[in-house]
Amino acid sequence: MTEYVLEMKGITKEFPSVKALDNVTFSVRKGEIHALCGENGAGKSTLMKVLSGVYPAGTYSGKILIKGKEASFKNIKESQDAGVAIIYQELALVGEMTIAENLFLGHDLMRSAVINWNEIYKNSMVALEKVGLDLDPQMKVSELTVGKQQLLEIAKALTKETDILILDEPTAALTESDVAVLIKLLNELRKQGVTCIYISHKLGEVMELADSVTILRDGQTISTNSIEYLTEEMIITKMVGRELTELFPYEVHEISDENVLHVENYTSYNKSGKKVVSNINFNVKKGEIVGFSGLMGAGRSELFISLFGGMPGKKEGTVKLNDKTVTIKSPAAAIKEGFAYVSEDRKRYGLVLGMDIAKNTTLIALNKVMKLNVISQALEVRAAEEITTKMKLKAPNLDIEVGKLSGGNQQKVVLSKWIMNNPKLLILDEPTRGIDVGAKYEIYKIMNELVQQGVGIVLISSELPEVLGMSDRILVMCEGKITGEFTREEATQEKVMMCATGGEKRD
Amino acid sequence: GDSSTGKASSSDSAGDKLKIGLSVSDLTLERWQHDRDFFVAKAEEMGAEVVVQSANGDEAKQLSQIQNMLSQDLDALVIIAINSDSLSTVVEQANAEDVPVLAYDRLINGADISAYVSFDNVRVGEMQAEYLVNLKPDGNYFLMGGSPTDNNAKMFREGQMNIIQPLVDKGDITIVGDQWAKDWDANEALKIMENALTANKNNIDVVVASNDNTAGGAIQALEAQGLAGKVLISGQDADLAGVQRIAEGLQTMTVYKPIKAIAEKSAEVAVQLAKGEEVTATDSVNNGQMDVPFIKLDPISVGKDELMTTVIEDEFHSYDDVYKNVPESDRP
Amino acid sequence: MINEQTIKKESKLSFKFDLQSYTLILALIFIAIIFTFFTDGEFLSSRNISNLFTQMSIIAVLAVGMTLVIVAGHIDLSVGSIVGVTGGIAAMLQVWQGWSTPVVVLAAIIIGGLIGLWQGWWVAYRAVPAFIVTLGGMLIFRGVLIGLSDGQTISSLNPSFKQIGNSYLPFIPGYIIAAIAVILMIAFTVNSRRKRKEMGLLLLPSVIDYGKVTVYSVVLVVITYMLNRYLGIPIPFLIVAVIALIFMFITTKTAFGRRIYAIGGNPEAAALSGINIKRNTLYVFISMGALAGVAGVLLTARLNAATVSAGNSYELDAIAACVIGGTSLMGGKGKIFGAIIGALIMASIDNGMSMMNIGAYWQYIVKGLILILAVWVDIISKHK
Amino acid sequence: MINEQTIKKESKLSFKFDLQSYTLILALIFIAIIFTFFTDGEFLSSRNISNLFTQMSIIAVLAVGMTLVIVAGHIDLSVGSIVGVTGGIAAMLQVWQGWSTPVVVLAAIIIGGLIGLWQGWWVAYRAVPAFIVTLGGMLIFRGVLIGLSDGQTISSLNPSFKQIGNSYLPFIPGYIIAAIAVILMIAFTVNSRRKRKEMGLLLLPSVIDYGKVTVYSVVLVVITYMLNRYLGIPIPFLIVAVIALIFMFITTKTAFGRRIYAIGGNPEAAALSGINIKRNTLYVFISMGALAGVAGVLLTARLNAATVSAGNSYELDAIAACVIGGTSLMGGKGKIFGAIIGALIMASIDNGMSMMNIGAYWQYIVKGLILILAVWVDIISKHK
Ligand SMILES: Nc1ncnc2c1ncn2[C@@H]1O[C@H](COP(=O)(O)OP(=O)(O)OP(=O)(O)O)[C@@H](O)[C@H]1O
Ligand SMILES: Nc1ncnc2c1ncn2[C@@H]1O[C@H](COP(=O)(O)OP(=O)(O)OP(=O)(O)O)[C@@H](O)[C@H]1O
Ligand SMILES: O[C@@H]1[C@@H](O)[C@H](O)OC[C@H]1O
Ligand SMILES: [Mg+2]
Ligand SMILES: [Mg+2]
Repeated sequence: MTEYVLEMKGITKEFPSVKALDNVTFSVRKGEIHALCGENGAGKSTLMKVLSGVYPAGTYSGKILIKGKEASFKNIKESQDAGVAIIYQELALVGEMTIAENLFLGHDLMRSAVINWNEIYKNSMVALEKVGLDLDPQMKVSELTVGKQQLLEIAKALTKETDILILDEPTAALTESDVAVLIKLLNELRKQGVTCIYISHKLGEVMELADSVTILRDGQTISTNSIEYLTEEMIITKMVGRELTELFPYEVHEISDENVLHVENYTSYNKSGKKVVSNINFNVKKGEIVGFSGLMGAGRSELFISLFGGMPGKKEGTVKLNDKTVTIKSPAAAIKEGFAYVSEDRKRYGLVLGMDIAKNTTLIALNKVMKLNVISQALEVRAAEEITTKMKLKAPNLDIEVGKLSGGNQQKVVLSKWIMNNPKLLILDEPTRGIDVGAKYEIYKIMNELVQQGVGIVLISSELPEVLGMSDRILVMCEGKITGEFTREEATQEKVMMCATGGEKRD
Repeated sequence: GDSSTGKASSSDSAGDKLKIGLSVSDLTLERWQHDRDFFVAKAEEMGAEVVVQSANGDEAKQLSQIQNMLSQDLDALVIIAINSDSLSTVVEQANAEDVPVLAYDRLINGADISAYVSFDNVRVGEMQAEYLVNLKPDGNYFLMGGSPTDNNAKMFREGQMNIIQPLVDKGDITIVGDQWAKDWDANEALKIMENALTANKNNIDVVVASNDNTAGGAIQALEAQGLAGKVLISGQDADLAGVQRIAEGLQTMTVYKPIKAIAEKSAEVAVQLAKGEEVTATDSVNNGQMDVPFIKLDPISVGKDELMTTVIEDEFHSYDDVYKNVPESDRP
Repeated sequence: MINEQTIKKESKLSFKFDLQSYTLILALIFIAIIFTFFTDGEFLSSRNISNLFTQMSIIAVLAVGMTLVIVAGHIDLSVGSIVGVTGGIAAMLQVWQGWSTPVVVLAAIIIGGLIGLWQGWWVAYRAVPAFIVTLGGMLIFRGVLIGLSDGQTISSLNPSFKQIGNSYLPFIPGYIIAAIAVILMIAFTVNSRRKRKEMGLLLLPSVIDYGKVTVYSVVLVVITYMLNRYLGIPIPFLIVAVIALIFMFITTKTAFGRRIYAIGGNPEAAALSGINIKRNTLYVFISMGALAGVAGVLLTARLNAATVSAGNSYELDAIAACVIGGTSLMGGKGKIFGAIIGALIMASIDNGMSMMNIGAYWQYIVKGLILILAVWVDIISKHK
Repeated sequence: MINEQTIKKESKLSFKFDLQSYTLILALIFIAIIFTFFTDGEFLSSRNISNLFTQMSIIAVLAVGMTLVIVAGHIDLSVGSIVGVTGGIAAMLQVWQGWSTPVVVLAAIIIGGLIGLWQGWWVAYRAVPAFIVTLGGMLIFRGVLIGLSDGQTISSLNPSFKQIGNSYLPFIPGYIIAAIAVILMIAFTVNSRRKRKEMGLLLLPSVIDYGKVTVYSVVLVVITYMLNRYLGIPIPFLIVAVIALIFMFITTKTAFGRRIYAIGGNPEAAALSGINIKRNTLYVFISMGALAGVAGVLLTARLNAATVSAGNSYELDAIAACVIGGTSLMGGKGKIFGAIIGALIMASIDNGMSMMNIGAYWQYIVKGLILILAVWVDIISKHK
């Protein structure tokens, strides 16, 4: 039994409104990759924060043993010194600082009185290469996409002397190719004897990587098993507490002939005049789900932010919404035309974190809860309640700040906000990022429902199974251009990947 | 030192005309604008050119401005000091460049200056107190000081206490309160007075206010209690608003420092100094460094009866302005 | 289910007490008790309460506008100068040009609004930080005031103007207003309960709902009674009350208000939600300017004169009132009611110390300490 | 919305020019040209440049400390009062107690540091917003000054003290210092190029590296020459230069410096990276206090007196200098060099207008406008 490098016993952690962990027991063997699974809000991140000293000893009850010795960290630095490195779910990067500075923030190299920058730059390049990033270490982090920031976080953890490496949803924002890099990296670390705790909602990865799996539900340990004894279905059942037979509840849609969106020869430039997407042609029909696939940086987000009026800069081409030619200059104009854009970065572009749930959900459709231009609290609460119930949002009540919700539930609030406005065209940019299987399933069902009501949906996703599983038609982008189009029936992983990488064959 | 030589010729070309620098402490009190206007008019009449700068009550800024003026090749420098003690360094610089310095209204200590033209601030305080004590030698006095960060405010208080303290010691006068109005601000004075009246259940006979601005605020509070005109209250500066209140009987007195006299006298002396002439003065005052020739002007107490013979006769304010709020029939 | 509960119908809105405001009120009561003790009860006399409410009025009006500015993520350092210049222009128009009081008051408010427009334009459409724009404005408008007035104090204003700052609502109308307010509160509660029931929303036990109304009514009536025991409700306080109500309504019940919170809370998300950040920011500054115009009128009326230094450094008091009232300088959070209580706390400190006749330098020190302590007490009580 | 950058291998280290500082310098040059034109060249005379550098010194010292405070995500409104109280205590100790100059100077700096410790403690360990703590401090320390000095102006100080604010470095040492600086710059560049080469890091073309050194050297020598043409390098300016260099080093080369940027840029991320936010915040306030002590000494020395109103409202000038210099009030962004240029711009505006003898109220207006315009120019040039 002493082969455990980490044992957490009887951990209980309470927040003012919830008991996040309830007598949790969690043991990890040396050198294994141990997956931690559970629904959104199950307490995974909280458990890891207890371990890493974010919640210092004394603010929780229970015992932590590292290599058999009791550890009670008073702060993060102490856990770092004890060899625990953690990549937090919410990216812990300082946007205004450079990549190199972020990589070594709080690191020994930055603890010496005078910093040796050359040393840091050199080590930065090594660390970046490990995670397959080819970037200038003096670049500001705010200039990076979420995916790259995620890789940067991983690189950051790798710069430290680590016995136990915790990754809290490291792949939520990664494309498949980056996930592959990461998996390779973790396998290597395993060989070097580094112990890994791996939190992910992507069960495929878990099956591929993990040696054992612990499942949390509602703040309690459900089980710890070696991977041989588990299947994906079993994990899901344990997580959700019931059986989930199909992952993608695709239904055959009644697609009308009418276009909701028709884009012709669309080219858009950014502020400094550089082309970001060029010569785009496609349409979305009423009642249709169109999937957009592509690698990180293929320009999918930029295309739709630009169509949505959210990007300054010149635009060329024709855009028709409901067969009417429109020039959309601002998100306000887009919203008026029945356009909805659910951003991939919910914290930055989706939510006002300090505002309560109800107010966030009504932010766009405010006129729906107003009487004579006056907001009616009763109407507002009812509308918020209606939509969040439909979304199966889990929250103690509707007037708590959105910032206090778990990631999956935050995503549901963003969705609620846009759906409340009854859009005709709904753009979902990575809508299931960081969301548990149960919640995903619910979001897919909502998509189906909306489509039945005649809404046109664009599903931008870096998860191929999701695109393949939910779309009626799939478009592939690469370097700002559309490089392929497939019907649901034609599409396969291979074909899509081929177009996404620019048409070259890949084996 | 070898001052900047590059532009010497340009200032020389204007050099037939005497150039006098006037550094004003601030322009947020009415009187300094009068001072400036009278001074400039007189000096220009005498053929000099005047450069005026105002320092907004910031001592370091005044110092900088004087430096800047000095680099414009002055023939004489006139300073209304914000603080008597904080200009010695720049005056030394002026001395080094042979620019004579005249202290206007407020003495400059700790450096060689050529002349001092002023009223005596302690005397101003004494006059305020004398006037009030003459009318009401006993009873409850409330002291309304000026800005706690203004050195002059302390000097006024010193003068006031010279007169009042003996009567306090005798037991005739009771000081029921002593408060200072931040920045000489009228609204501060108003609030202080309201609270003082409340705290003393209106049992206040006399308010010793140090200038007209603060008196104005205090009088608003008195008026609200129907006490304006009943409670004696002093002032200073003969601001238009102040003398109007005196005409209406709301304010008891103000100390009129004949601005025109001090300004014109100063202008004359400044021109003399600029020409390199000697200044003669009957008085002298020691500023810690030397005996400074002191051209002393007398402040004047102005009550209701003295309005015609002082501020109006001096054309400091016009008759019509002063009696604007007084019915024709009641005017003198 | 222990942690994230599937929501039960009953807990949809927690209806928790607005703790922030309550701890603040506790701080206020604490301050009041201390001063009452040291002034032998004078601090809580009818007359002093009347004074206090009048003395807080100018800063309170500014703090209302400042709350919006800060919630939107900005700051306004120019309000003191706007107070000075609008009050000054009002006085000039009346004393020098003979304009009538209503016109002059309107002019001051409009000029304030225009100043706000100018500053808002720089902030919203030229992206110059509000700190710089309004620091510039602080200088510019003070300069304009000195220039226009030539440094003179301008008095005396028409009686009708003076009354804005110095008169009282007679007893009868005072009680009538209080009565109407109580009736409205009750009607509103009844109506809202009825509506909620119809919609099938949660109803609080009527004890709580009506208990609240009762407490508010009692406070209102007691204050009215206290003020009436002296001379009645001071007009400046009435103006504050009306403005506060209007802006409470704006911030909680209108789309504009809601948008300000979104803009301050997360500008990027607000922009993508179709909110016109620039235009709303402009409106915020216009309303601040107009309110500073109101404050300018109040100050001139109270002093029956306009001086060049009028309003000096009021910006700090106004901002402090907001921050004491729980407004976060990071934007996105803040309440009008908090700002009013903040202004009341600031005014109480000044008033109490001057009632106690404390020496000038002790006043500085004590006020500084109380400021820090009041906010600290508020913070720890919130963390509990 | 989304930035992008195609990255080529060769630009591994971008060495991009520090655009911010350069556009600011352009704004400064623009202001200088205008004033030079309107003053028949007087503005750029040796003597005026010497004056200008002396006049900017106090605000520059404060702006250096304020940069750290603002970068860390806070604000310090008390610096004016700290300047007053430390300068005042220095004067009291010397004039009343007869202490020697070095001891007195040290005392002032230590007292400043202790004040910073007090304020930093409230901000860091008691989580009271810096705005409130330092607004309180502004009152408290002004009150302490009035109390200690009894409202009196304290003068005159020992010649050795006076010289701190009023003397010049003679010609020869001035040139020697300039020469040493140039040599150090060259040596540093050579050395750093060598090291980078060894480590296999990218090297910029030597033209750029040495070109930069050449430009800096020329500027340095020209300024030294100009100042020497008058009386030499003013000691206050020398103090500013030394302090600026120290703090540039601290902010760019030390762990403490970088942590401040992390704390201000993203406090959560900083905390999750194991940075002790509280302790570092405390240090920031201590350094601000100590620098305010230095500024207090400079002011007292320059005036040869300590007055009760000394330092009044310097906080606004210091903050403005930082903001002009590109420091973001949201925290996380800002440079010492920018703050110095900001202070120089502020001083230039004052100096230029006073050289032009512009009327007092125009000075307010023009200064306000230039402030807004300077920052605006900077903003649009950065967006290009
Ligand atoms: N700081 C906090 N204050 C209050 N409640 C919190 C806080 N942090 C987490 N919680 C609550 O604790 C519970 C567990 O959250 P946690 O973040 O650990 O979930 P998770 O399993 O990581 O979920 P996800 O998969 O969405 O990341 C949730 O109910 C959450 O709302
Ligand atoms: N590796 C890269 N090289 C160059 N530019 C990149 C790279 N990655 C991203 N970008 C830039 O960032 C922009 C952002 O990409 P965008 O978010 O639109 O792509 P996406 O297909 O939605 O990918 P993601 O999965 O990251 O959201 C791209 O248009 C591109 O200009
Ligand atoms: O005349 C007075 C002046 O001497 C003083 O310094 O400030 C107030 C004025 O009233
Ligand atoms: Mg989590
Ligand atoms: Mg994307």
